[in-house]
Amino acid sequence: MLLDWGYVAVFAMVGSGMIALPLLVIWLISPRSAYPQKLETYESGVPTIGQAWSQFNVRYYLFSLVFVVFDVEIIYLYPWAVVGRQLGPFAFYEILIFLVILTLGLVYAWRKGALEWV
Amino acid sequence: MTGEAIAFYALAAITLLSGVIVVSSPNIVHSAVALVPAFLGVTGIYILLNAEFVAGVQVLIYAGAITVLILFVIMLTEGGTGLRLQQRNEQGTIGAVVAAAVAALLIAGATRTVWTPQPGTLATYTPGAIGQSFLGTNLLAFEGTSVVLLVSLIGAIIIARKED
Amino acid sequence: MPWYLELLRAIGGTILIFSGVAIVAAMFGVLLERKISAWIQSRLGPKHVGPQGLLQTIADTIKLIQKENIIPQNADYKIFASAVLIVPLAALLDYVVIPFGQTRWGPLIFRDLNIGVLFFAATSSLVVVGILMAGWGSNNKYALLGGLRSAAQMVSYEIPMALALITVAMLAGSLSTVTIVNAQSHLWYIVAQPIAFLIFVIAATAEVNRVPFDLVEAESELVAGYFSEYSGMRFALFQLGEYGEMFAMAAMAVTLFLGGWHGPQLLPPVLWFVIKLYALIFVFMWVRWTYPRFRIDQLLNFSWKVLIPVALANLVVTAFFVMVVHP
Amino acid sequence: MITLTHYLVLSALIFVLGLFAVLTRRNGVAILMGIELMLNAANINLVAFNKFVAPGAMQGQVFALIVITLAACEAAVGLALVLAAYRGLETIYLDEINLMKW
Repeated sequence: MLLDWGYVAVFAMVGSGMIALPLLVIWLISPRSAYPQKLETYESGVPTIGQAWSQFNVRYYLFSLVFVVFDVEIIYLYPWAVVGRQLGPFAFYEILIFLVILTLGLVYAWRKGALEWV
Repeated sequence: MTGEAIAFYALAAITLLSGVIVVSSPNIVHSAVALVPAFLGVTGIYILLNAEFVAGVQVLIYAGAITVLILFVIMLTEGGTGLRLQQRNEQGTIGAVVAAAVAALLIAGATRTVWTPQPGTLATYTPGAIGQSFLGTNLLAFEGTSVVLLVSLIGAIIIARKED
Repeated sequence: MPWYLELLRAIGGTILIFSGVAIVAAMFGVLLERKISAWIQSRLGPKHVGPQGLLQTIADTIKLIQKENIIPQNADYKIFASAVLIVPLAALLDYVVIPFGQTRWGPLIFRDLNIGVLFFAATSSLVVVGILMAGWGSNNKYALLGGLRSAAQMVSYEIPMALALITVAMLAGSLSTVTIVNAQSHLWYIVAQPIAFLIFVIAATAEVNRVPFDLVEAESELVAGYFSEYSGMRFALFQLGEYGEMFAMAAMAVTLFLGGWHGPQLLPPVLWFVIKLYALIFVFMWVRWTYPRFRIDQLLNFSWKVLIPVALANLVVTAFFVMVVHP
Repeated sequence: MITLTHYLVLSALIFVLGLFAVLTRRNGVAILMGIELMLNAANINLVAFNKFVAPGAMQGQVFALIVITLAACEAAVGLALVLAAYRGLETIYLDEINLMKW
């Protein structure tokens, strides 16, 4: 098993090297003729106004919140799916309780309008 | 040095270095981004400990979901406007002393205790085995987590939504 | 095998996959897209570089290498630069668990992990972090808006996709992709699970930010979305990530639903895999040049109020048949 | 040879980093990040004990999964609190949230 992950580690390391390689190449050969206007933030050609780092709407948070809860729910479904066939009906009823409880959460979020983009 | 030792020290170095950035960076966005290599280093540690499934979950939940949530909240609250603010409170020295004391205590405890392994061969921790355990021995904990998830979803929605 | 041979094998495999994806997915994929869009819109498309414009992307790459390397002065340099590494790397990590074919010595796969499907879901979720970093690091309003939209969209569609993955894993009783393909030697899962297949393909389209889910980089609204400020080779690396992710999603759909490398004995297994892969890629491109863009509320509603309930119901019904009717 | 002690020392160091962030950071989000680091350290302990002390059992990994779940819930609720504080008090710097101290 560790050998498998050794392969994955090599993949990640050699892979980052291969992605960094073209960046090194352009760093070596790319022309440099920077003048201030070129380094400005692009804003459709007019002078940039202010920073982009400002505050955004809370609705993005509500979606990622519901997402995190459901993502966590899903990690329990992976091991269940693998052994379900061996365990038979019992596994089905167990997961049904689990899913019903979480569906209540989805229904709540839906009814409360957390899934509305307003 | 064996391959395992090299891997352990490399992963420990990645985790601790990015942990130091998380703790000390004056830019909160840099802290949040440095969480990703820290979590990935811990993922590697899980793999060294034969916990493949936990490692996969660590990447999916921590690196893929919690980091995104944290980045969202940073962008929704102070964004880049917090760069000029003081990020550390006046307890810096006390905090360092307390942290060092706790570290000394924990390390002393960990190195001086003799752990006697229980008999038994190393189980194969496949996803299937974890599923068996969840649907068998740990069934109550498994169903309990669904209630915790439901409650925290409802609570977080109530807290985060504007009062209408 | 001694450790240095294993190491050489791993490095060789990595280089093979990376250059393969760069050439087959990114370079050829871009050309294919331009040709197909031209064909759908009754144009000719690139025609001058090489026979029938075949070398167009190579010419483009050479052009991009010569470009100046611009980093906006307001950008957060560290985050701006590391996002370029994360997005393509996360996209290419998907290929670790994709079985390309079957040879005499075993399946042709980089590594058959025990948690294959979960690994796929985990690495593709890392792309979101890279995109948010790109959007933030650029310090550009279009880029940040594109990055935020993209993150909201990608996380929303991750859940129906994972539910479809789990449905298939349940039928095969394993998370390993090779086992899943082997379980389809008689019956492809698209026959048993047409709904899961549809959900997977729709979610995959959204995950790779393509039309009709492309409001992340909607040209008419956001310039180029999260990579507005990236130029030259950095732009090319984002394209590599995007096309690499698209081909990875299509390859995963082939693996999970279309029987992977299985097919009549006429052709070698690898060729079957490639044929199915390109058929799916063609569908992706056809959709892109046919449908208009969703609005963001429609897009999120579609995931949370249609796809997720349907995927959950599909999962429960399948589980009922697998565990109660035929245990 | 990497033993249990190595893992325990590593997890102690990660835990202390998280603790330091919790004690000294002003930003609510940064404190939550410190808590995430501490939970990760606890998880390393759980999995390491599972492998070295009770090799036949499953409990360590199962509870590591449950801790990850709770960490996600904690992050969701904690960050919602930060957002609510930001909306109500216009700051996420916890030492400035001192209305109850008066």
